[in-house]
Amino acid sequence: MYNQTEIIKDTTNLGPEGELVVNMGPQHPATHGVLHLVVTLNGETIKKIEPHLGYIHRSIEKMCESLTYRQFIYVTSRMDYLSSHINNTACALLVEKGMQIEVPERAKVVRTILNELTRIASHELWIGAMAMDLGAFTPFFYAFREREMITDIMEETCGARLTMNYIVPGGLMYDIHPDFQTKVKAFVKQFKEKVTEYEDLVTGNVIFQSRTKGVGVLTAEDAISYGCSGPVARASGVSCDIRKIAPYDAYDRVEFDEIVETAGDSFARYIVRVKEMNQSIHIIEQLIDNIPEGDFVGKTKNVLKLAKGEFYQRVETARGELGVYIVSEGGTTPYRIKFRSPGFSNLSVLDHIAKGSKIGDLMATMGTLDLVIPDIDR
Amino acid sequence: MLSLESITKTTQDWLLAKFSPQIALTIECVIVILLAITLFAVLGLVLVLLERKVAARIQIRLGPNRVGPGGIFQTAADTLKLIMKEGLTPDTADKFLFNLAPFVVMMVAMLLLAPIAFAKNFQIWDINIGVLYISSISSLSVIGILMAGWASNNKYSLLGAMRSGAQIVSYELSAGFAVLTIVVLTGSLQISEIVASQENGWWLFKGHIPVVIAFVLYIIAVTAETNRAPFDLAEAESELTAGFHTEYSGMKFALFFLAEYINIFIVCTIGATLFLGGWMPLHIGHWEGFNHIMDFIPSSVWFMGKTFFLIFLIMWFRWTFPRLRVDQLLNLEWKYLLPISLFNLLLVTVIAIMGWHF
Amino acid sequence: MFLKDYISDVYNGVTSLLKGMRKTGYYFTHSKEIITEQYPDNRATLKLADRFKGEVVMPHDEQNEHTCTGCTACELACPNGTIKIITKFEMTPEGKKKKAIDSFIYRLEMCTLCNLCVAACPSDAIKMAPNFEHSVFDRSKLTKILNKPGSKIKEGVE
Amino acid sequence: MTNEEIKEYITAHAPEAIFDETGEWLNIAVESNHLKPLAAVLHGQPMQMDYLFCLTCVDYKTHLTMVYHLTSSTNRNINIVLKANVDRADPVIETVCDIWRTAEMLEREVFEMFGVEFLHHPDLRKLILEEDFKGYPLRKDFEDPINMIKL
Repeated sequence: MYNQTEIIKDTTNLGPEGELVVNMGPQHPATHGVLHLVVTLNGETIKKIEPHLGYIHRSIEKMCESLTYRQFIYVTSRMDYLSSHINNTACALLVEKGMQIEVPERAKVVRTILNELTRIASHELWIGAMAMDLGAFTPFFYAFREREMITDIMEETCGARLTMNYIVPGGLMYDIHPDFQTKVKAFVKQFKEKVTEYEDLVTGNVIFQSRTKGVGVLTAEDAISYGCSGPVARASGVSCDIRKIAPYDAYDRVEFDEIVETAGDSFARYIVRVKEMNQSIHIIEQLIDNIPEGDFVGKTKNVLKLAKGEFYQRVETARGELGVYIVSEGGTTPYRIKFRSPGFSNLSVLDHIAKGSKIGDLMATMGTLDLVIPDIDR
Repeated sequence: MLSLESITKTTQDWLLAKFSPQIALTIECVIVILLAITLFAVLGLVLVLLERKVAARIQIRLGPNRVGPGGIFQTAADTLKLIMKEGLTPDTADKFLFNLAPFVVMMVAMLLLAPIAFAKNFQIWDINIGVLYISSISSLSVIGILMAGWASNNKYSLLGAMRSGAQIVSYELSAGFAVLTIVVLTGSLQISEIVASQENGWWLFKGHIPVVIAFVLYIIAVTAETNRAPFDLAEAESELTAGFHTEYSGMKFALFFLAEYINIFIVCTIGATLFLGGWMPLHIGHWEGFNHIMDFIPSSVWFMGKTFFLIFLIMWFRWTFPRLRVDQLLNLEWKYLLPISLFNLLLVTVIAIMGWHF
Repeated sequence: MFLKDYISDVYNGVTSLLKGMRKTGYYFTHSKEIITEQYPDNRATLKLADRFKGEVVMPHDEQNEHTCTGCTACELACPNGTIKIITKFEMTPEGKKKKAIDSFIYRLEMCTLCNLCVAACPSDAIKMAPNFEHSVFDRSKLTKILNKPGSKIKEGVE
Repeated sequence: MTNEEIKEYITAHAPEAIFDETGEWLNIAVESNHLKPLAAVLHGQPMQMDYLFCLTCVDYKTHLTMVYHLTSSTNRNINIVLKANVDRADPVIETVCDIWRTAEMLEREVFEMFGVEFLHHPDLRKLILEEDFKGYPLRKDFEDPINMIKL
């Protein structure tokens, strides 16, 4: 731990060549949480960015070592809280894979719909926060209006708005609400109407375009080398959608496009996410009328025990590839669990792509990387 | 008829009858100062509330609605809170400059009030170089901001102040050129004469397209000069936390905040005076009846209506657009606004010489 | 050509800005689009979803009877030790000893509202209630005893 | 490329590699000092394992095992798990961050959580924990009487 004098020294001293060293965060309006970036500046130009993590580290990996295979799922909602359903799905899929639990079709389809709704909600929040980083405050409220409909659907069916814990090994915790389908259809209808607003306010705006085009360019080679995934990598032309590579749940029976842009700049990342929302809507439309009847949860033993061995499950969250790696010794709790979080790898690229740009560009770059700090810190 | 003009006239006559001219002038000065301070206080309260309400409506919210009916006392409550807060001065700050800066900014805003004609024959100081006075004084506000940024001994403040310096210095140019177009057309720097020249129609209407362009340029330039979004780089919230006033709290912060709104008010009054005819009512050609009805509306209402329309426009900008980057901001000025305004000024000069305007 | 690009740049820029202003202007003039919920004022009409997980409650019927057998399935299912069940032995009229709950201690401040205890309960004795106004001035008030004083287990529940 | 071909190719370059196909993906265990050369071989043509998507460490109480999950960006269906045991008392292994850049941050995390020292790492400092934190939290024998609550 720092002592008091060291902190003062740290913040007032200049860098080795007389540069300005600015601590952005842990409390800063643009770092969305408690990310701490030590930014070395030459005037307005960024020379170096050094992330300091750990302000919200809860040691989820260690915690999970003492939780059973039913219990550890709820903790993962707190990792990337914006795609908690998808995190839960990853864990449930892993347990199902490890124990060969048969998941009913109904559960698979509902999970897919919920995952896509979560993805839309996450991107909606991102689009608002991103516009706010760039100084446009109003799109935030418009984006939240649509997101509110999703959280209402979640509240009605799963009983919570953010950390749902609706997905259990074998299927769902309880059946969907009778109004689920009508509500989702109403959402799809409203979303299609309102998505043009973002075009007017954000996408087409000349200021927004000039702020994001050519800013924070990430090449495909770097994206691969830095282990980027999700929209960040896809904007650089790297095809990496786990839903296509290793389909899980009902993704193998729906038709959707993997959005790949080639520019690799902030605007491309923005476009990828906006188009992804439309693809998610497309997936939901295919499934919402075809939810099969039947059980919502498969037969499972009361006490879940994973066989001795190692298991790895990948899913595509809103931010990228989430991997759950479990080493099991055959007991009721994981021996070692590792979450490969998409945000961690995406953050590591920040220094590389923001170097040499202006402070204003850092906000655009950081905004489009879509960092969720609990996901990075775990 | 009771008007601002008759009130001032009666007051002056009465004072001159009672006292010697020097004392009368002193008393008038005191009255003016008191009125100006009152106006500022009221304007601050009204404009902040207006801004919050406009923002709320645009953002599909209700806005402040708890303190008083419709939240009209919200800003008064906020002011009370700010007065009661401790005015912190950082340990390593340059204390004298740190405490001086908000007053410099505020003083500049107050000085700008002098030559503005609020109503028919209702003006503090009808100086014959009114427009020049305004453009010279308004460029001083950057000193206060630089002072605040430097004296805070905070890196964010320093960056914000430097941005602000670059920004105000460059946008002074196009604001000046936009003002010059009207000066060229009028042939006078005096505010009262500029207003008088618009008796048969506002310059915006009778000056053809070049004046419309000048008006647009003026609005953009003054938005930048008052550090308002989309040009609020000096206090870019998501980048520099609060820019040059990061370290300020309590009433010192409130002065900055107030000065921002007063500056908006001042530049909008100038815009209204130059382009929208000041206190002149709207007259359309030879529609005698219509013109007559328009004359019944008091001149002060006309003036305030025009000013608040411009203020609303600037608020509308703020809640719609993202912020520019610092180099793009300067690009916009030097590559777009300045060439356009130079060319525009040339065009207006030709129009003025040839007498093509109405 | 340079001049043409320049003018089209300016034109496109200005139209894109005006497009955005038209959108915000639309919302400014249409007050029916306002979505604010005036929370404490609309308490009477506020309707939460039935399934909303706000806190764990133990439903009691008119005879002050619940269905909790004290099997501690919920205690075992809870990931973070929120629930503590203290059992006692009661004498039934037939003179047999029967296990029953003395107190069902529920610590709301530790609860993550994951619903695992409700899912684990074999006799549906506890459920999630849609209450969300949990703020209190003293943290100890969040530790609740869910079974009402004097309550007993419903007949026939094993 | 089938598993057999991969095994053949790897055996040619690292004869002592031990293969394990019981899991979902092909596991390759090598000595810790042979890991770096093998990693370089895998990264190059024709395998082109250029996407390191998970790097972690497992504490088996007797030894630590570094686990590298690799895949190829051109063919995401080939996944390889690379493993190397390191000594628990003095865990030292060569860094792979000059092969995959993402390893730089991941190795820093492993460094502070397990105490594995990565040779030739450009910037091996603590990333998440405080500078003067004692102990390696994700090791099995880590005890923190204040902050760890045993249920």
